[in-house]
Amino acid sequence: MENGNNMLGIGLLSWLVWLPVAGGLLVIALGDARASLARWVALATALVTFVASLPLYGSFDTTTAAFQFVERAAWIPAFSATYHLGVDGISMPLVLLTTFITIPVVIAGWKVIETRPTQYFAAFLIMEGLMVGVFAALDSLLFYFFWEAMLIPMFLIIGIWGGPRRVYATIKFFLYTFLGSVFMLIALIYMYLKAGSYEVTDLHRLPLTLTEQYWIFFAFFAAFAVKIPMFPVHTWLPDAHVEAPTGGSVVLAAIMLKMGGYGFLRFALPIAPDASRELDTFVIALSLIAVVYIGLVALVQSDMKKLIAYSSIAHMGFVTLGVFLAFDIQTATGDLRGAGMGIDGAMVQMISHGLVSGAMFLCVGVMYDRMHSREISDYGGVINRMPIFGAFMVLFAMANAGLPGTSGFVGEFLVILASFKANFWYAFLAATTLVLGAAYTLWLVKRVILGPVANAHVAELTDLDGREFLILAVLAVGVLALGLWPAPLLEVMQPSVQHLVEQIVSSKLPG
Amino acid sequence: MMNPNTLLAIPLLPLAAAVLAGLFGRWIGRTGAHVVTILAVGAAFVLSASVASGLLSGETAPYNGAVYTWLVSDGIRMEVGFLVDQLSVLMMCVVTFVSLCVHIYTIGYMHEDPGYQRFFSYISLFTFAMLMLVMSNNFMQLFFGWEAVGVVSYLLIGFWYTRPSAIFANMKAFLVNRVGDFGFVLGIAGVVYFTGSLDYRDAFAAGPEIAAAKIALTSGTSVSAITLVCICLFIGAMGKSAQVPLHVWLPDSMEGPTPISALIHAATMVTAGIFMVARLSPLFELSETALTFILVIGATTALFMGFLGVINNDIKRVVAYSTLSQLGYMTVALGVSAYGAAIFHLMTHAFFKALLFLAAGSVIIGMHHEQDMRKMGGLAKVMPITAVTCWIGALALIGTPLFSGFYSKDFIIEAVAESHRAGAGYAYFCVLAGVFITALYTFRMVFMTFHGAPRWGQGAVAAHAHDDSAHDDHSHDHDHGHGHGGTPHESPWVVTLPLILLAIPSVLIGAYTVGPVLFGGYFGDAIRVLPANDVLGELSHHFHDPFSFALEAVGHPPFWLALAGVVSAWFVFLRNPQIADAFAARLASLRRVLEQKYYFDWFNEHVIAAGTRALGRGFWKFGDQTVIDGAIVNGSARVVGALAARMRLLQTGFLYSYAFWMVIGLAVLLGWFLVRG
Amino acid sequence: MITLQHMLTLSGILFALAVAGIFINRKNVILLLMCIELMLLAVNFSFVSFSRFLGNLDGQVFVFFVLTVAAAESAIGLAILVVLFRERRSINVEDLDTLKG
Amino acid sequence: MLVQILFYGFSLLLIAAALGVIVTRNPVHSALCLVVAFFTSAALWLLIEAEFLAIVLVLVYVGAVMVLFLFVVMMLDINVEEVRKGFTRHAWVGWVAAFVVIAQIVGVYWFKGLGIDATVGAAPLPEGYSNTRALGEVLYTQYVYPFELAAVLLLVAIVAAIALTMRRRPGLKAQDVAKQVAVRREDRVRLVKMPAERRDEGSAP
Repeated sequence: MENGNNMLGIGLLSWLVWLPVAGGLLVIALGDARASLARWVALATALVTFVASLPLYGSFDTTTAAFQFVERAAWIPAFSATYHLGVDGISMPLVLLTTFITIPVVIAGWKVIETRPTQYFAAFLIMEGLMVGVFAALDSLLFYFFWEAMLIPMFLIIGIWGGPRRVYATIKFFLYTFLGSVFMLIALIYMYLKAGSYEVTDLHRLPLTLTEQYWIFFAFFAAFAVKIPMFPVHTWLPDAHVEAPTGGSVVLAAIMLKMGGYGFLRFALPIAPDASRELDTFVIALSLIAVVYIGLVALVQSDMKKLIAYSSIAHMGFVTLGVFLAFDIQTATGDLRGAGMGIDGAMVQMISHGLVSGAMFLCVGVMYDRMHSREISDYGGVINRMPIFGAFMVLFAMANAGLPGTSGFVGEFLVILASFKANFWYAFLAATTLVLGAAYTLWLVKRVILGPVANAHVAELTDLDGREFLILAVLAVGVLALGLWPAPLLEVMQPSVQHLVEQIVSSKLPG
Repeated sequence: MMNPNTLLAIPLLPLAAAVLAGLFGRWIGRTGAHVVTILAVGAAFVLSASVASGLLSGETAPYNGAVYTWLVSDGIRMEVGFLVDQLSVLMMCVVTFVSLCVHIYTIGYMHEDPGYQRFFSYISLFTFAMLMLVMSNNFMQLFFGWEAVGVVSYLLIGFWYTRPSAIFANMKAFLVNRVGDFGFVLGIAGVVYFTGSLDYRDAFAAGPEIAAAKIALTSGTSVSAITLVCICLFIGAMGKSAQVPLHVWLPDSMEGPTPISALIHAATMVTAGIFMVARLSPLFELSETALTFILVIGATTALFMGFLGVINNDIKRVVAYSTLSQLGYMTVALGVSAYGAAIFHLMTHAFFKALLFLAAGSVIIGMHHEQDMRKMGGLAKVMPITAVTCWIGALALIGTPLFSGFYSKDFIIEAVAESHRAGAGYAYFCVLAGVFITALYTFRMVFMTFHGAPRWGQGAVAAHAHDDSAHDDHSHDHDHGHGHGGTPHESPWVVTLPLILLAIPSVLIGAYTVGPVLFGGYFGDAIRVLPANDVLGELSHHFHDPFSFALEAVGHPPFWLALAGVVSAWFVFLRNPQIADAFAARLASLRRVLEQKYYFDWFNEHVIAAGTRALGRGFWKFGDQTVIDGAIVNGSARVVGALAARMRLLQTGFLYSYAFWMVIGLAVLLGWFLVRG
Repeated sequence: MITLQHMLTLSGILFALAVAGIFINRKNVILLLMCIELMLLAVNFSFVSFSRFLGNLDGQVFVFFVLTVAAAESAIGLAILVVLFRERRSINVEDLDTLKG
Repeated sequence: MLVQILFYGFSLLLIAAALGVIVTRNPVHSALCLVVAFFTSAALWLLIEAEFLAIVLVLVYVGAVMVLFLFVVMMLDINVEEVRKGFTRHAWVGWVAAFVVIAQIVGVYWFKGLGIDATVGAAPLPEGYSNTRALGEVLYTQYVYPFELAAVLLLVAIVAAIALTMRRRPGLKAQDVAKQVAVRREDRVRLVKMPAERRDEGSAP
């Protein structure tokens, strides 16, 4: 359906994609000589983009599962690839999350980045546009274009502004994700040759044999599992996080990981439903391994960023678990009640994890900026010197541990409820996160935040300045709002999720 | 019909006060903080009381309605809503009343602490969370309140966050509670599985359905659904109400300030588990197995935690172990389907245990933050109000006839005797023996603290040489207002007023309410008991009025056991202290077991915690670093590198060799073209 | 009568000589460049011949472009050579093995 | 007949010149041989009536490229002896390669045929035919974009060649106007904040 959100003949989604890109180019053009102006331009761009994205929610039609805000134009006629954008209830929240998270990211880099500041801000703005493109693309080639293009700014962010082992981390990150996504390209080309179109909706309808579906599923799985990341292809994430600058970690955790989950929902499941049904136990097993195994690994980390990175993997295990529950629920109970709940939970978990992990990385960034260390053992009793910061940190830690009233609870709760329907042991293993998540997060809080002042460096810490307070406060409001009243989010997803459930349980095989 | 706005105001007032005191504490100041929170909690108490009187007088019907829709997922509507019936209104009154007393008491107890506003904010927040818990009409909100009280408890145990023992204790408390919540969530998920709703009403209605269903554990075996669900739910209660083996956090939680021990770790939060089981009685009634499980766990807790109170020298910890033991009594009552008795004991216990804690706190203030009973003695002369109120609390605790604790505890024992459930015999033994132990440790504490020769003075206070780290000193306790190193003194009125306020119900409430609450059908539909399990119904035939019941009690074993406990406490600890030492020497091995608290902490720390960490480290070092990163990721990179090292020998760097290879290629192509045709 | 065969044979011989030249003069970069010119000439020969004998003018257009490219190539090649000589004082190919793997 | 004599004569000369390019020891001689090769090629192209390209070949190659070659050869002080070393050692590889290539090319021409009858002569051109005009018509219509691109390519080549070879000599004293204009105050003036020094109280009168 066509909404009337056109300005200057350009649709809203196009604005959201290209406005940050243009802003980024403008920032680069300003140059490091005018860095302070460039910062304001970057912030203004991020703010304007966010405000511009609000109508996506405001005038979203919650009664339909169809794509909205659709734009379509010829792109590469030779391959019948189109420039086709649009959002539904699944992608719209993710677009909003993207535009929202960019604001704190820009503010977080305000003073800290001293080398090539304009390029830093430009990289984030351009990445923002490309990420919106990933979520909004309805043409799979266009999706692939955004998907890969987005790697470049991230590659640069880690590679230029990263820590001491940044080269190893960037290459690992790049090779991992690239290896995954080339398989996806092959799958897309194969389906293009069969369907004659790159349109996502055409691919959804494309009939495929089980063997074809297996191959296509594995191709998508390679791309998305690496991105989420799932066990055992997760090891790039801790390295990338540890070396990335704060803003990079935030975007990586808050948005980039979500692309994997989004990919499963948009591509792997609807395109290869029968293969997904056959392989769901495999994916669920990996998800549960992520929850338990990675939870245990997170417990023993001595590097704060690594710990949070591992906790991200464990949390994303809930996403894949929730997404793939539908088939087992259908087998176990004979109907589909609960399947939507799993996907709802996965979606909420993605949004919530975006806010919470972003905030956690910002918190670590706040400390790193002062102490230049990420080692837990270098800290202790931070709250004595930074009480306001300590309060925020405890709040976000609680959200990370899935405390009710914070956003972290909603997704986990829904997924556990849904997984009980599939199998008691799924729920049992998933629920271990209650203990493990609390254990590693609170132990971190205990060692870093609480206790007596540990050393002279901690004694010299100063509390948050206005800039830091602002970004953490904004995120805290988001975390609490989503935790206390998630209904508005669930409401916009509902039709799309129901539609998706129907889609994935209807077989593509003949007969 | 109750006014929903009134109900909404009851939890929201403390929340608003907490936000005000917490976020704006710097602007409203110390006085502002306590005025705001006390007014809010007081208003909540008054409103609760008015709701209660309306309900009890029959003017209004129980309320059950939603406040707002939290979310709708897959057709399941999750709401925040209130169910205010006889059960919850009772809890609301107890919570707000004890909270009010603790608020007032805190003014005196914390007046020199730099975190004054923060403390008031926390306890108001706790009141909010606890009210949300008891007023909930659905599992989601119950879990919300459940976790919220947990987190406030976490914050409060770690209130003095610079003390390593405090921040260890609060993490331990939270994690042990999380183990319980693990089961609780599974239980909730099970309820949702069968009923498709989180509402109590729907869950209770679907009870028989669940009872008929089975849950497959492996492909071959399955268990009764109701048993699994109920045991899972009860595991949550075990965490929160500190039942063996998830009790380990409660003694350590005494690291928190004393008002907190009274409010959270004696009167309200720890009873949430009891409340929950009573609330969900329509489900628990359906599973005999689950109730037996509850019964055995409760009985074990009741007796064996009492033993620990006998050997501890920290005044607060003695009271804490007594709390554990009393929670065991309540659980036993739940286990024999005497839910009413459990709630009744919960209520009386809330008053007299809060009283005991606050009295202990008063002693601690008077002793300048000294908690070791071996350094007290003879305090009754200098702290008369505290001593008297403490005696009242102690008498109530051991079940002296006519005191509130007598009625509640005696009926639990009677109910166990009536019950025919498996394990009831064991439970009967435990609760009876528990009566003696309770009297023993309670009066050991009373005698060691208030009577005998003073062991303070002589620089003992100033020296502060403790072997026990669990004393209640502030970071700067040496420069507080009243004379340091001087003699103990009676506490100010803000401390003693709550003591007196709590002493009154500790004496009276049992006699006044036992008839209506236990036998008058007070709970109505709030608690459901199957006719076959109705032990309280049986007891009601023997009950005529509280006073004759008290007289009859003289002929029953519990009375004599309690008396024996008091007498032996007097004889062993006051009259001839050397007897205690002789016992200690004779039974050294037993004593070691008790001092090590049955090695639960040792096991948790050295086996569970260390094992978990070792497992995590193993996974990380071996799984992630060696196998995945080492062998697969970097291994494939090494293979490529090694291949490339071979291949690169072809690249001589000389122009002509490249040209040569090109020509060779050309020749081969042309040759192929020629030959292939 | 000159036939296409004649011209193509001549072109082939020319190309082969240029190939041989590359092997023979393996040390002198200038001579290598000259041999490349010779190869291009051979290719141009083929183009022109085909174009003429098959009556299609496109071949000659291509020769035109090849000439253009060859001119550009030799200009840049010689410029590189000059820079190289300035750096190394030598144009011996065996001194130039930075591409060695 | 005359055409055939001329063809064979020029062909032999061409092959001889090509041989000269690859075997003479002096690069200058090689370059001169190459010039001869171009001239004879131009003559051969004239023989098959490709006049325009024949003239272009002479103009561009002999006039420009070869002059450039000679220029470079003479400008660089190359040790000829050093360069010629190893001439004979690998010569046989060259000759074998050359032979193989010849055999293959000829084989392709003669045995594969490619569907072309290569034994016939060229069709006579119509009256008034102008090779230059015909080429121009194709070049400026059908091939106009490639033609423009070729022009750009040449321009780039010129720029590149100049950029590569131009040397900035050190010690050259000249004003850089752009730099002077772009200068900012911060580059020239530094404000230093210093604490006010207090006169020593004790020594004050």
